[in-house]
Amino acid sequence: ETIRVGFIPVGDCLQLYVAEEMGYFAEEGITVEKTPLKGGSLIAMAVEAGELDAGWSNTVSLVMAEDREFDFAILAPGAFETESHREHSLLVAKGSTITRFTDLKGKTVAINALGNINEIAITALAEENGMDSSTIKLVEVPFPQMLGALESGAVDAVLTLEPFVTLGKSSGARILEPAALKSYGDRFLIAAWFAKRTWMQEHPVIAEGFRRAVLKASEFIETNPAKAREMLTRHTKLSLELAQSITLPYFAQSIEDSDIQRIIDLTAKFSFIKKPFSAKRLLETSTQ
Amino acid sequence: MFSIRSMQIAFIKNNRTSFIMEDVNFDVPQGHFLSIVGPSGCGKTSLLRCMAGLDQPSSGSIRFNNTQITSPSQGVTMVFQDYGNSLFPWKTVLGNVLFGMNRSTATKQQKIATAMGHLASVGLASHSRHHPWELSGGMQQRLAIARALASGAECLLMDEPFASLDAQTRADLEDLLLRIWADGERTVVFVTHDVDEAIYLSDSILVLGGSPTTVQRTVENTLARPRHQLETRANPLFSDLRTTIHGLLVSGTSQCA
Amino acid sequence: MFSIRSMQIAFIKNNRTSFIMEDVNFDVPQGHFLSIVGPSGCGKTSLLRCMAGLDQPSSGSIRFNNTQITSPSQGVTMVFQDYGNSLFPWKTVLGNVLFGMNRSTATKQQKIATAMGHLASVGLASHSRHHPWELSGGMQQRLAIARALASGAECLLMDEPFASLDAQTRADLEDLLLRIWADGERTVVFVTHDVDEAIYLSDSILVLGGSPTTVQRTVENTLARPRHQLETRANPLFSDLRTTIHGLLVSGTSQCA
Amino acid sequence: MRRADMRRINWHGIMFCVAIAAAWELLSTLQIVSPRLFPPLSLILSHLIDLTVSGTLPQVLAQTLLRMLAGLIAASVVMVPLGIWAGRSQRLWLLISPTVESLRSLPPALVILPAMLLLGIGNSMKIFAVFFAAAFPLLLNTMDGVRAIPLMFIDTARTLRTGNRTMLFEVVVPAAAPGIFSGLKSAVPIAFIVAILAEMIGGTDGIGHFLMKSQRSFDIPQMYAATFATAVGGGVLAVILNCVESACLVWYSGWKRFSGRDCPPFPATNHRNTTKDRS
Amino acid sequence: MRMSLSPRCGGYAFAAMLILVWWAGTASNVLARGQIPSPGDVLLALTDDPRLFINAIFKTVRQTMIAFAIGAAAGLTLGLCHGVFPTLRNTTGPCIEGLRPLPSIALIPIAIVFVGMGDSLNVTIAAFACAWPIFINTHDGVKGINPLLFDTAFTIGITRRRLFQSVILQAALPMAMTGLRIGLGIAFAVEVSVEMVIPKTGIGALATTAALSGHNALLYATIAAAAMTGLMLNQAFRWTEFALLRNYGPQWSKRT
Ligand SMILES: Nc1ncnc2c1ncn2[C@@H]1O[C@H](COP(=O)(O)OP(=O)(O)OP(=O)(O)O)[C@@H](O)[C@H]1O
Ligand SMILES: Nc1ncnc2c1ncn2[C@@H]1O[C@H](COP(=O)(O)OP(=O)(O)OP(=O)(O)O)[C@@H](O)[C@H]1O
Ligand SMILES: [Mg+2]
Ligand SMILES: [Mg+2]
Repeated sequence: ETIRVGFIPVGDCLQLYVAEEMGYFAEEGITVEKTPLKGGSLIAMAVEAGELDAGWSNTVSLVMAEDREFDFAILAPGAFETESHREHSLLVAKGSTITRFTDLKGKTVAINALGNINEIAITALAEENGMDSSTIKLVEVPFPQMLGALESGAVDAVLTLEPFVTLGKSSGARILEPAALKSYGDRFLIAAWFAKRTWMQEHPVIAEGFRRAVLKASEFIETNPAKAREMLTRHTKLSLELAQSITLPYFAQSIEDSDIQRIIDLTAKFSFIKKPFSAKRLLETSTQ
Repeated sequence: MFSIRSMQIAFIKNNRTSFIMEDVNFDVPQGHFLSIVGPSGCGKTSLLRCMAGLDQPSSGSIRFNNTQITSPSQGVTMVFQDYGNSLFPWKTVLGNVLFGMNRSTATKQQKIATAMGHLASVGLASHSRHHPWELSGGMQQRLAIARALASGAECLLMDEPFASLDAQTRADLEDLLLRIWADGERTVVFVTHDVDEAIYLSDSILVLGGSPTTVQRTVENTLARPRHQLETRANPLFSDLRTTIHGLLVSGTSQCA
Repeated sequence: MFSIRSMQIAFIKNNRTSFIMEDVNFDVPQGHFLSIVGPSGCGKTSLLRCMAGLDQPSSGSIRFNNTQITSPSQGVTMVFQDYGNSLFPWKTVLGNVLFGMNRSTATKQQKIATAMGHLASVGLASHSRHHPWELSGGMQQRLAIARALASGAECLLMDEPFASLDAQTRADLEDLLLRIWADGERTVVFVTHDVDEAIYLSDSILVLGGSPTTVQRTVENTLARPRHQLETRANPLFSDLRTTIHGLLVSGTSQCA
Repeated sequence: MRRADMRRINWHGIMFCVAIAAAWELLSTLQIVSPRLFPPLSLILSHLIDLTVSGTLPQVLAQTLLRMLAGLIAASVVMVPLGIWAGRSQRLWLLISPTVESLRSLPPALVILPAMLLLGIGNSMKIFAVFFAAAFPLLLNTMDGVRAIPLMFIDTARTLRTGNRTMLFEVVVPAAAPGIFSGLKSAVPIAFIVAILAEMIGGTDGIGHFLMKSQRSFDIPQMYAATFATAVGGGVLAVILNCVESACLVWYSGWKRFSGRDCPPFPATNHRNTTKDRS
Repeated sequence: MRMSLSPRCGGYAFAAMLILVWWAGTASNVLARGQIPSPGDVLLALTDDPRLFINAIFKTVRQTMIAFAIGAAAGLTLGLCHGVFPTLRNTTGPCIEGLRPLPSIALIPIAIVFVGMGDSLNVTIAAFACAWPIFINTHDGVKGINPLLFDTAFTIGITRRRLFQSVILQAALPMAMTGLRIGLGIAFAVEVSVEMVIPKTGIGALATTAALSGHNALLYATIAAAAMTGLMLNQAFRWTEFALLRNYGPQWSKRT
C-alpha cells in the first residue's frame, strides 16, 4: 500500500525522514511516496485534487481551509512549539537600537507570508503590548532572503525560523524577546500531517499505519535527538554542524484541543476566518 | 485561350481611386505568341498579374479556356519583372528549377536530367549548385526563365524577361524561346520594351497607351517563320512594323501627357 | 579620377576559389563618361561594387582621386541593378530622393524643391507621395536614378539603370543624363547591355570578356557632342563603333565558352 | 479600410470564447473535476465583477502594470540600442554573447534572490526582475531583426554616403522595426508574468500578491478571478501593442502588398481584392 | 572561424571580468556582507559533490528538451496556422491572447488538477511558457514572407501541401529560429522555476533545498550551474541553427 505525501524539505518535517530511515513505514506495511513542495497552500491543493493522499501544513492554513469548507482533518500530529523548543524568533540586526517589542512601532518587519500564521502572531503580540498593530509595517520576504534583507537594512526586524535563527545569531543578529509566536500559548501545534476525511474513511488501515509510524518517529526524535539531527543532514542541505545546533520543534505524541483552539480564536478575531469553531472539528476524522 | 473583355484596373490610394487601365479588350488564341509593348507604368505588369490570376481586375472579365480566372490556374506560369525576388533564396539553382517542375510525374532522375537540360540551355549548367544570391542579375533572370520553361505550362506570361541580358545572350534566348514555343504548341504573352524584340518574336503585338491606358491597336505580324536573327530583322516588313509601332507608342504617350 | 590596376575578383565557394575577373586595368579620368559592356555574369556588377567601395577586390588596387578605396567614399554614388530592393519601402518617393540628399546643407524647403525637380525630370512628380511599392518596375528604376542624381555626387556608377524602361522614356533619360553630366562636370561609369546606348552616351567604352573576365579593349568614342538621338545614331561612325564592339563581344564570349 | 476592419465584430472569436466558457461550466458543475479547485465559471465571474466594482482588482492590476511598464521601458531603452549595435557588429556580439547567453537562461525566480540582496525588497528589485526577463527577448529579436535587413538597403545607404545618425534612424531602425516589434510582442507578456512573479515571491501589493494571498487563504474563486484579470490585462496590452505596431508599420503591410491582411493567400481564399478594389 | 577566435576569447574574458568584479565585491564586503558567497566558496560547493550537479543538470536538461519539443511543436504549428488561415486566427485569437500573459507559476495549482504532480507537470508548464515566443516569431515570419514568392509558387501551380512545405515553412524559418532560440531559454528557465516550487529533482530542487537550509554557497553554485547549462543548451542550438540557415544568404550564413 502506498501513500503519497507532500512535505516541505525543511527540518520541521523531520518525522517523515526518521520514519523512513528507521523503517517505521515498512513496519506498518506501507510505502511512502514523498513529494517535496515549496508552499503549504500548494500541498493543500494537491491533496484536494487527489494528487496527494496526505500532506504537511501549518495549522492556520488548516483552519482557513476548514473555514472554506475544505474536507481536511489532521491525520497525525506534527511540529509543536514550546518555550524550550522555540523555533520561530524575531531577529534584529547587529547593533540595532530595537530592544523591546514596542520599539517596533513604525518599523518594517519581514514575515514570510502575509495573511497567515506569522501575521496573526505579530498582530496579536502588538495588541498584547498595547500597540496599534497597523503601526508595524509588515512586508513579505521568503525565509531564505530574510537575513540578507535584515543585513542590508531593507527591514528592521525579521520573523524567521530555524535554521535561519541560528545562522542569524552566528552572524551577529539578536533575538528580540518575547517569543514571536507567544500569543498562541505555551504549547501549540505549528503544523501537522493532514488528509481528506473521505480518504481517511476509505483507507483506514493506511491512515492508521501512517499515524503510528509518524508517532514512533516522534518518540525516536525525542529520545535520540543526536541521531535524528544526523538524519536531517541527509534529507536537507543543512550542514552537520548547523543541524546539531539548531532548535528543533517539539514532536508530541498527541494533540490536545488547547494546542489548536487559541490559534483558531486568534484567526477568527483578526477576521482571517468568518467565525471561530471548535478545535475538535480539525481532529475529527469522519465527515459529519 | 485568353479572352479579355472591358477590363478595368484601378488602385485605391487615400480613398481616391486612380484608374490605371480602362476598357481593355483582346484575345490570345491557343498557340499564339503575343507581345505587349507600352510606356513605363502603363499597367503591363498589372495586366499580366490579372491574367495569371494573381490579382483581380476591378471590373470586366478575363477568361482562360472559357472559364473566368479567379485564382492562378494550372497551365499558366509567369516570369516576373522583379526576377530577383521571385527566386527562392534557400534553394539552389537546380532546386529552383526542380521546384518549377513539381507538377511533373517523372522520376526524380528524369526530372533532374530535364532541369539540367533547361539550365544548360540558358547557360547556367555550371552554376546548378549555387544559390540564387550568388548569381549576377542576368543569371538570376535566366534562372527564372529556365524555371518557367521547365514547368511545362502550356501558357507562359513573361514580364520583360530579357531586360538584364546582353545582346548575345538575349538573341540566344529569343531563339530558344521560339524553338520551345514552336515545339510544344505553347501560348506566350510577352511584355517587352524592345520593339524589335517584340516584332522578332511574336504573331501579333498589342500596343498599350493613353491615360488611363487602353489598347492602342493590335498589330498583326505576318513575318514568316522560322525567323532568323539577321534575315528577319533585315526584312523590309520588319522596319515597317517597327515604324508603325513606334508611331503608335508616340501617339499613345502624347495622348497620355 | 579612378585608376584600377591589376585588379582581381574571386569568390570562395565550398573552399574552392573561383576567379571572376583577373588583371583588370583601366582609368576613368575626371569628367569622363565611361560605358562598360560585357556578357551577362562577367562581373560588371562586382566591378562597380568594388569601385563604389562596397566590396574589396581580392587583389590589385582601385584608387579614387589617388587614394585607395576601402569604403564608400564621398562623391561616389551608385544606381543598383537590383533597383527594386534598393528603395526604402518605408519612405515615400519624395522621402527616398530626400534621403539621397542627406549630406546636403540646404534648408528643408530648398531640398524639397530640388528633389521635386529631379522627380519631375524623370516623370515621377505626380507620384511623389506614393510609396515605392506602389510604382511599376520602370518607375522604381527612374526613382533610383532620380535619387542618385539628387545626391549631387561628382561620380555616378550606374548599373543597367535603363533596363526596365520603354524606348521613349529611355531616350528621354539618356538625354537627361547627358545634360546633367555636361552641366556638372560629373564622372559617369555606366554599365549597359545595349551597345547602341553605350555608344550614344559615352566618351569611351570598356569591353569586358573572357574567362576569367579581363578588359578586351577600351574603345574610344569620338562622336561629336552634344549628341542627338537621331542624328548621332545615323552617323556612320556610330555603326562602325557598333560593329567593332559587337565583334569584340563575340570574340570575348567565344573565348569564354 | 483598416478602420472598417477594426469595427467589424469578430463573431468567430466570440463564439469560440463562449464555447470554451460553456465547456468550463459543465466540467465544474458536473463535478468532473473538483469544483473546489475548479469552480464554475459563473462563480468566478461573479467574484470578478464584485472585485472589479469594489475597485480592488483595478487597483492591484494598475500597481502591477506600472511596475511592468517601468521594467519594460528600462529594458527597451537599454536592449534595443544594444541589440541594434550587436546586430551590426559581430565583434560586439562575440564580446557579450557568453555573458548574455548564460544569463538569459537563468530563471527570473533565481535572479530575484541576488537581486533582493543588492536592491532590497522594494520596487527596485521587482522592476529589475522585469527588466532582466524582458531584456533578452528584446535583445535577441532586435539583433536578428537587424541582421535580417536586406543587405541592399545598407549598401544603398552607404553609397549615398549616409552619416551614422541617418543610417541608424532612417535605415536600420525602420528596416529592423518588424523584428523589434516581434521582440516587444514576446517581451511584454514575459515582463507582465515576471512582474506578477516578483510580487508573488515577496510583495505587499499588486496582482501577484493578491493571487498569492487568495491561494494561501484558499479563496479559490478569487484566485481564478485574479488570474482572469491578468488574462484581461495581458490581452489589453497585446491589443494596444498590435495597434501601435500596425500604426508604425503601415509601410510594411503595404510593402507586403496585402494591406489590411497579413496572411499569405491560398489559391482558394479570395485575397486578391485587397489591393485592387472594385470601384 | 580563425578570424573570429580573438573576439570570442574577448567574450569569455569579459565574462571572467564580471566574475572578478563579483569576487572583489565579496572580498571587500561591499556585496551584502556575507549573504553573497565569494566565487571561491561557490567553486568549492560546485566541486564538492559534482555528481549531485551532474544528475540535477541531466534531469533538468532532459525535461527541458521534452518541454521544448512540445512547446516548439505547438508554437510552430499555431504560428504557421495563424499565419496561413485568417479564419482560424480570428476564431482562436482572442482566447489565445488571454492565455498568453498567464504567469506559469500561478498556473501550477490549476495544472496540478489536470496533469498531476509528476514530471508531466513541469513539462506542461515549461512547454506552455516556451510556446509563446515561438508562436509570435513564427507568425511574424509567415507574415513577413515576400509575397512575390507566393505569386511565384502559385504561377508554378504547386499544391497547397507543397506550398506549405516548400515555401511557407522554409521562408519563415529564419524568424522561427529566433523564436526557437528565445523559447529554448524560456523552457529551461520555467523548468527550473517549477522545480523550485516542487523541488523533487533537478537544478531548481537543488536551489530550493539549499535556500531553505540556508546553504548560500550551494545556492549560488546552483545558479552558476544553471547559467552554464543555459550556455551549453544555447551553443548546441546555435550549431543547429547555423546548419539550417546557411543556405539563406550572406546575412544568415555569416553567423557564428
Ligand atoms: N556572393 C557571390 N558568391 C559567389 N559568386 C558570386 C557572388 N556574387 C556574384 N558571383 C559570381 O560572380 C560573377 C559575376 O557577377 P556579377 O554580378 O558581377 O555579373 P554582371 O557582370 O553584373 O552580370 P549581369 O550582367 O548578369 O548583371 C557571376 O558569375 C556570379 O556567379
Ligand atoms: N500597389 C499599388 N498601389 C497603387 N498603385 C499601384 C500599385 N501597383 C502599381 N500601381 C500603379 O499602377 C500603374 C501600373 O503599374 P504596372 O506595374 O502595371 O506598370 P508597367 O506597365 O508594368 O510598368 P513598367 O514597364 O515600368 O514595369 C503605375 O502607375 C503604378 O503607379
Ligand atoms: Mg512592369
Ligand atoms: Mg550585374
